[in-house]
Amino acid sequence: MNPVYYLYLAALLFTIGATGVLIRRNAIVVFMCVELMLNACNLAFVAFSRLHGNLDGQIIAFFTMVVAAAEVVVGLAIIVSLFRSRHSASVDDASLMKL
Amino acid sequence: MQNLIALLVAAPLLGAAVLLCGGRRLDRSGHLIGTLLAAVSFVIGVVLFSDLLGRGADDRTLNQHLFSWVPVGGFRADIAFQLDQLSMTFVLLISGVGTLIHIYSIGYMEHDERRRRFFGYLNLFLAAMLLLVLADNYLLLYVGWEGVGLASYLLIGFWQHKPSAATAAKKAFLVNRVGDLGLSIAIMLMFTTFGTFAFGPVLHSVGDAGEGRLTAIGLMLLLAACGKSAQVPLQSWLGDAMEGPTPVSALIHAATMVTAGVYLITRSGALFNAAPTAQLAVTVVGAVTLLFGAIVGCAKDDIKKALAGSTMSQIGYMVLAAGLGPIGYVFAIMHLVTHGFFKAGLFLGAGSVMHGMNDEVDMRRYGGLRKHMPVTFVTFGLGYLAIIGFPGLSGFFSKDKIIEAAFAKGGTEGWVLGGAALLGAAITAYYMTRVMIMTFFGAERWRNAATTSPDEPSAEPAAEHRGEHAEPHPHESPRSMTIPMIVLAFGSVFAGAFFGIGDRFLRWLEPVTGHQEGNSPVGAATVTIATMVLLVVGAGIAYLQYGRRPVPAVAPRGSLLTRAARRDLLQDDFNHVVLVRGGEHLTRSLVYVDHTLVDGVVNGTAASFGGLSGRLRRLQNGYARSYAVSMFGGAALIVAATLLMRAV
Amino acid sequence: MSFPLLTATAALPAVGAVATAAVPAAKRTAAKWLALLVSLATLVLAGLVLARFEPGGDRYQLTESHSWIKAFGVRYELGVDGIAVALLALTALLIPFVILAGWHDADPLETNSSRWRPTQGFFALILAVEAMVILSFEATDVFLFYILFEAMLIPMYFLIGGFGDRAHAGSDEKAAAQRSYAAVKFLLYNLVGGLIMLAAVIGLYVVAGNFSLQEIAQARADGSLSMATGTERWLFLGFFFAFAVKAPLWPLHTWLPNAMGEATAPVAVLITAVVDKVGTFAMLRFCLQLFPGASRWATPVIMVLALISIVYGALLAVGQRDIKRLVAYASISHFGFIILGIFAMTSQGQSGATLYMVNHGISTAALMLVAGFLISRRGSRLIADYGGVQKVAPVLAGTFLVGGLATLSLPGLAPFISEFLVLVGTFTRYPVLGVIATFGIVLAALYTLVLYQRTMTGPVKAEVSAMPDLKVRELVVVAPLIALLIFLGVYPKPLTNIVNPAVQHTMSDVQKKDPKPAVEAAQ
Amino acid sequence: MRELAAYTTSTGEAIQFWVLAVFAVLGALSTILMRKAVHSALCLAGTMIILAVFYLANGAYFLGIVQIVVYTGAIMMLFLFVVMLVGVTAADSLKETIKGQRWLAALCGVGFGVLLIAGIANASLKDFAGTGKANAGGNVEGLAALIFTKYVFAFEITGALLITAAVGAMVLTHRERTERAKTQRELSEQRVREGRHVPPLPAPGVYARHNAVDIAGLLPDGSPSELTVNKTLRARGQIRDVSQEAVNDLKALEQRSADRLERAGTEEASK
Repeated sequence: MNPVYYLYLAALLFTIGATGVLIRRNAIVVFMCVELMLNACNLAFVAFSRLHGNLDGQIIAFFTMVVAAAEVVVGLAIIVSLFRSRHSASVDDASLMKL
Repeated sequence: MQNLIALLVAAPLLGAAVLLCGGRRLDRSGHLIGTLLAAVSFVIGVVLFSDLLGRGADDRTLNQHLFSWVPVGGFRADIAFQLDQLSMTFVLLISGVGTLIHIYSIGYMEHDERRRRFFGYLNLFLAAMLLLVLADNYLLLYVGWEGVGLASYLLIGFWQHKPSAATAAKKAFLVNRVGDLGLSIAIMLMFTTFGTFAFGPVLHSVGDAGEGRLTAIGLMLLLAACGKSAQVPLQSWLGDAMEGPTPVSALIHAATMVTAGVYLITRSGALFNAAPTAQLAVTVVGAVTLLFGAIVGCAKDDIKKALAGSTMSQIGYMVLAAGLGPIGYVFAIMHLVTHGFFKAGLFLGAGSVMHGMNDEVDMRRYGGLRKHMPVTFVTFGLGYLAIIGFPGLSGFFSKDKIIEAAFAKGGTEGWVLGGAALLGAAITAYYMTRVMIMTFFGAERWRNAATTSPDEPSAEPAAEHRGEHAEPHPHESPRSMTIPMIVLAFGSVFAGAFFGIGDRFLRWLEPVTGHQEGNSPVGAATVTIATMVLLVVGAGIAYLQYGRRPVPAVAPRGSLLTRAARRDLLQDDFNHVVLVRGGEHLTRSLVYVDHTLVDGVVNGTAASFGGLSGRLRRLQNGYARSYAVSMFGGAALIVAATLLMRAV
Repeated sequence: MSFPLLTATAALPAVGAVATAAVPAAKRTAAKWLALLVSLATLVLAGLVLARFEPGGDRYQLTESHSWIKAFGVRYELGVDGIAVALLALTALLIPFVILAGWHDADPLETNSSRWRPTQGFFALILAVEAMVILSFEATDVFLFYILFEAMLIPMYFLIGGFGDRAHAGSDEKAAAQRSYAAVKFLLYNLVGGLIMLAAVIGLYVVAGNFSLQEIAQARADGSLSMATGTERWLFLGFFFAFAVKAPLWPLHTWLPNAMGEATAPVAVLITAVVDKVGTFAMLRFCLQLFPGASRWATPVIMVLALISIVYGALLAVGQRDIKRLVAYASISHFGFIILGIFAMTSQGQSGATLYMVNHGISTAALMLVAGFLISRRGSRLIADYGGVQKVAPVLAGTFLVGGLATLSLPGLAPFISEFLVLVGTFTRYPVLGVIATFGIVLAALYTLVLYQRTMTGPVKAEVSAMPDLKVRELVVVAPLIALLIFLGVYPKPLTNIVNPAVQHTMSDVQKKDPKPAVEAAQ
Repeated sequence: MRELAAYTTSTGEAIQFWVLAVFAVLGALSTILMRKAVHSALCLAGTMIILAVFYLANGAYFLGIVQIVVYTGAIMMLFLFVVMLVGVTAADSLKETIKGQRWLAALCGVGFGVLLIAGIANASLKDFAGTGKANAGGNVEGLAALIFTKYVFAFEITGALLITAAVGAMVLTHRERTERAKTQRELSEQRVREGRHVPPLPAPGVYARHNAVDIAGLLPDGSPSELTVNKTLRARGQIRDVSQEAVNDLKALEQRSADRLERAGTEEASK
């Protein structure tokens, strides 16, 4: 079998994640979906690194994880403070560009 | 010597500047300054005149080039003066009569707190008028032309608190503007035809231009002349212009400004000679006006308006003569000068009468004044004799010549024009006699000044002043007023003879205007006799009407013609209905259109855009997720695009 | 590299504007004086420019050129030809009078407002406008010009919307509403024009590859840059539209009466005498130079529109009840004359148009400022509310009359020359149009004299019976303007000397020659 | 293992892929479809672990481990933590509030996916150079070499990013106490002043059969009273009310006892 299938899988996961971002209202779930998309990308990178036979792809994936970690930290912090201020984690409630 | 020319204009201009900008501190001395500077320019005029006399008949043209005024491409207008016999004649007339009238005004305007301003305006007028006759190109002439228009506007409206005066002033300026339209178009035509509009080049290269263009230019010049000289159909302003102080009427609306049209036509003689059609138009206008004015003059009870009518008709004579071409120019100018004398004299007389009668202008409230103001009576009488052309007085010489020339035109035109001129002479005799009798003879109708004034549009100024004093006390005017009248009387008596006998004037002007003897179908003697007869008839009728029977204090209803004539032969009504009303409606509707249509279209588009944006705004619902959708869609599109690119 | 005089001339008022705005709220008078001094200093610099400029010399002089945005070949390029110099001088000349005339217009109504500082803002904005206008006259880089052309809308917007007449017909809220309407209208009209122009500017860049007016014009002249006829016409229309809105040309004129009516008199002068001139100036400099072919192509239509503006504006002026709107419509008529002269494509027409810009600036300033003084006294813009002022305040009436006479272009006053040149220039090529345009002078006389008669003459109205005559400050504003009007009317040579060569250049750009007189043509 | 990730792919890997891929996709789908955040989180964690396995299979051993440790271990736990904070079982309705959002989303998703897959499909990726050579010196060493040479700056910057993120999180969540905490006395006074329920709240679960805290106590008329349940539970909508049959057999009980008493009474009477 050809590692290109990993790419198909990545594409699939990415799309699912994106769709999730669009349809879910709960900010936390939205975040998870973002994570899912990131992971899909990582998978693609890894697969590519295998295809090209060098490690740069993995490096990028690694950095992606780090950045994802940072992003999650900040994002969740935001969600928490949001929840504190309005007792809901729905992204639709934040439709007024202000808290 | 020619460097003096500029001073002619400069002196009164300086006066105007000083008096108008000087402020109240000059109220004391203002009138003296004004008069002095007017006199100065007269003296300079005399000096130059003597210089010209000293020269040969052919090099009597002085030029002074001050500086290039508007040089743009082929368009060259200079501030340059040209003094030849024609201009000289006018200079002397203008500055001479002007000075006299300055002197007269000292007395006449004594009690007006704005006298300084009045003299400033008078000086301004002198400067403009001198510029008009001294300019050596049409554009500079145009400056003078409008300048006198402005001066007359200011002077007619001098008593601005009177709405009638303000309106009259505006009317005068506007009608003049219509004339100026003609002048400026004429200048443009000259520029396109000759590439210049300086007198010399234009008049010399007339031969090269097509007659069509020349006719057009001529007609435009005629239009200008009509405006300034109150010829039909632009005469309507002159009557109202009598709202101004009487000296103004004497100086501007009798002696000088209104003759500018004649000057223009004579000055462009060469051009008219080459355009017979235009000439014919000129003669027709002249003939019509001289009758028109005369008829109006017969009907007016306001002494000044009666005189205004006569002015109109006298200028009609001049224009007629000028239209006759080389056979007429000289006599046109000659009549112009003599008319300048006696008409100014008559107006000053009228002013003096009004002065004595608390500014009463209605002749029906005069009568028997000869005992109370003898000097006025005598001078006015001499002027009267002069204007009706009493043998030996100046009017006789000049007018007679014109009538002859009119016949000399030859053909039916000649007969028609000549006949008109003769008829005009008769009517002149009639209305002048009427004025004379109503004013100085008969019962003293002012004794019981209680009855109301005839309801006649031209009587408001009188109405304003009536009732101030129950009964006027006629008295002779101060010396400052009588002296000018006496001088002018002299002029009106002897000028004609001095010019006419031995053709002095003819020889003087001929180099400029050119002259040719017309071959009159009827001998000069015949014409003279005919004139005399008609004169006697006209005067006689007037005597029978007003001398024998007492003059009713209230104007009788009169015949249809009379009533029409009282209303300036319905000219004003016509203007009002057609121009004023029409114009008002036009502007009103335009204002409406501008608000609704022009503005509406734009606002409409704006509104539709607003609606559109209102729809689009719905997309911006603030939900992060719907933004995300569009982002995602965009991303998809981009991917699609890249794939397509790579596929292609 | 000599001293960058042009930059200095534009930079000085800009700096002055910032400084004025920075003056603390309490020191209102200081701000006024600062603004006045700055404007006078600018006038001095403008005088230097005038002195350094040799009429016979190169087409563009005192040029400066620095690279600005390399990526698009946008350069900071300055240079003045005769036309620009004349208008630059006019602007620098008028601003001090505007400032002096508006001396009290922006005093806060309630004195204890410590944080609200309208006065500083007012004068700072005026100076800002001056800076941008001057620079736009100097800019020879299309992009730079475009930016200024748009940027000057901002301060103008605030000047119109923010500072209305103290004295107002109707209640204050109503006045404020009308004012903001006028301001928005002004902004929208000009923005739309500007956007269309932007498209054209970009198009020009696509075609020509750079923004330098001189290079492009050069290339157009020697044929190294040839545009497709269609392209050229579209670009021309894009530019012309913007300028026609600013100028304003019928039927794009409707913003002007509102703006001039609602703004204070000095601001109105700023609009019509200074800012609008940029439009007509730009027609001469950009439309004709960059798109000669298209200009010739569009001439008939534009001439007709200009003619309509003349007659239409005059007629509407006759119909106005509001003094300022009357002057505004008169200005529309005058702008018609200017555009007529520009597109007559004769040296008389274009010189006349240029002189007209200058003279109209001065005469309208005189008339409008005096009208402003009048309005500030009585507190109403309606003609019907006046009458007999002449008896109460003769000097005011006199100056008003002179201003009016200048507006109806009385011979002997400056506007006459320019108007007559325009008429002659038009007549030599289009006799019929010339004649029709000439009727404008009668209408001009009509609306001016009607205005004068209704306001100044007749019996004295009760409300105006106590009206004071012109104060010293106001005299200082009006007298020089009138003197200038008379001087330029008698001796316009200094101006024509500067303008003529530039006009000759433009004429050669559009490859037009003055038509020969009939006599010579016959031979 | 190293060979496994080398130049070829073994059937074993193929099987592994096909089996796990299915689960991965299912996990992803259930992530976005579960009503409760907790379930989503768990499903996501599952997917991630599967991905970790795939990493390993692709010879990215380091990443595989990191994936498990960092993602599944740290990040997902963080998620769960927050979920708890916000409310474990608080299920958000999947009902769409924005008009057309779901359709658009589906459309975009499908379209995008199709596009991606199509793109990958028409890319020529037949032959591939495995990670064998790259991993020759050991995967971790290889990565380390790259990170500390080629990508060193990126690495440093990432460190800075992490620090910033940490600080940012603190700033966002930490609340400075502006006024001192109210004492019990003040609180009670405040309650009295506001006229809110002055005595302590009633206790829940008042019946012998269930004395759980999440059971609302009954008012005399038998209707449950929200007040009796703890606030947090209320917020999470976790109140188990006294089910009707409970009330019914309560009645039945009383009935029976009443009968018995009665019967006793009659027996007494028969004697």
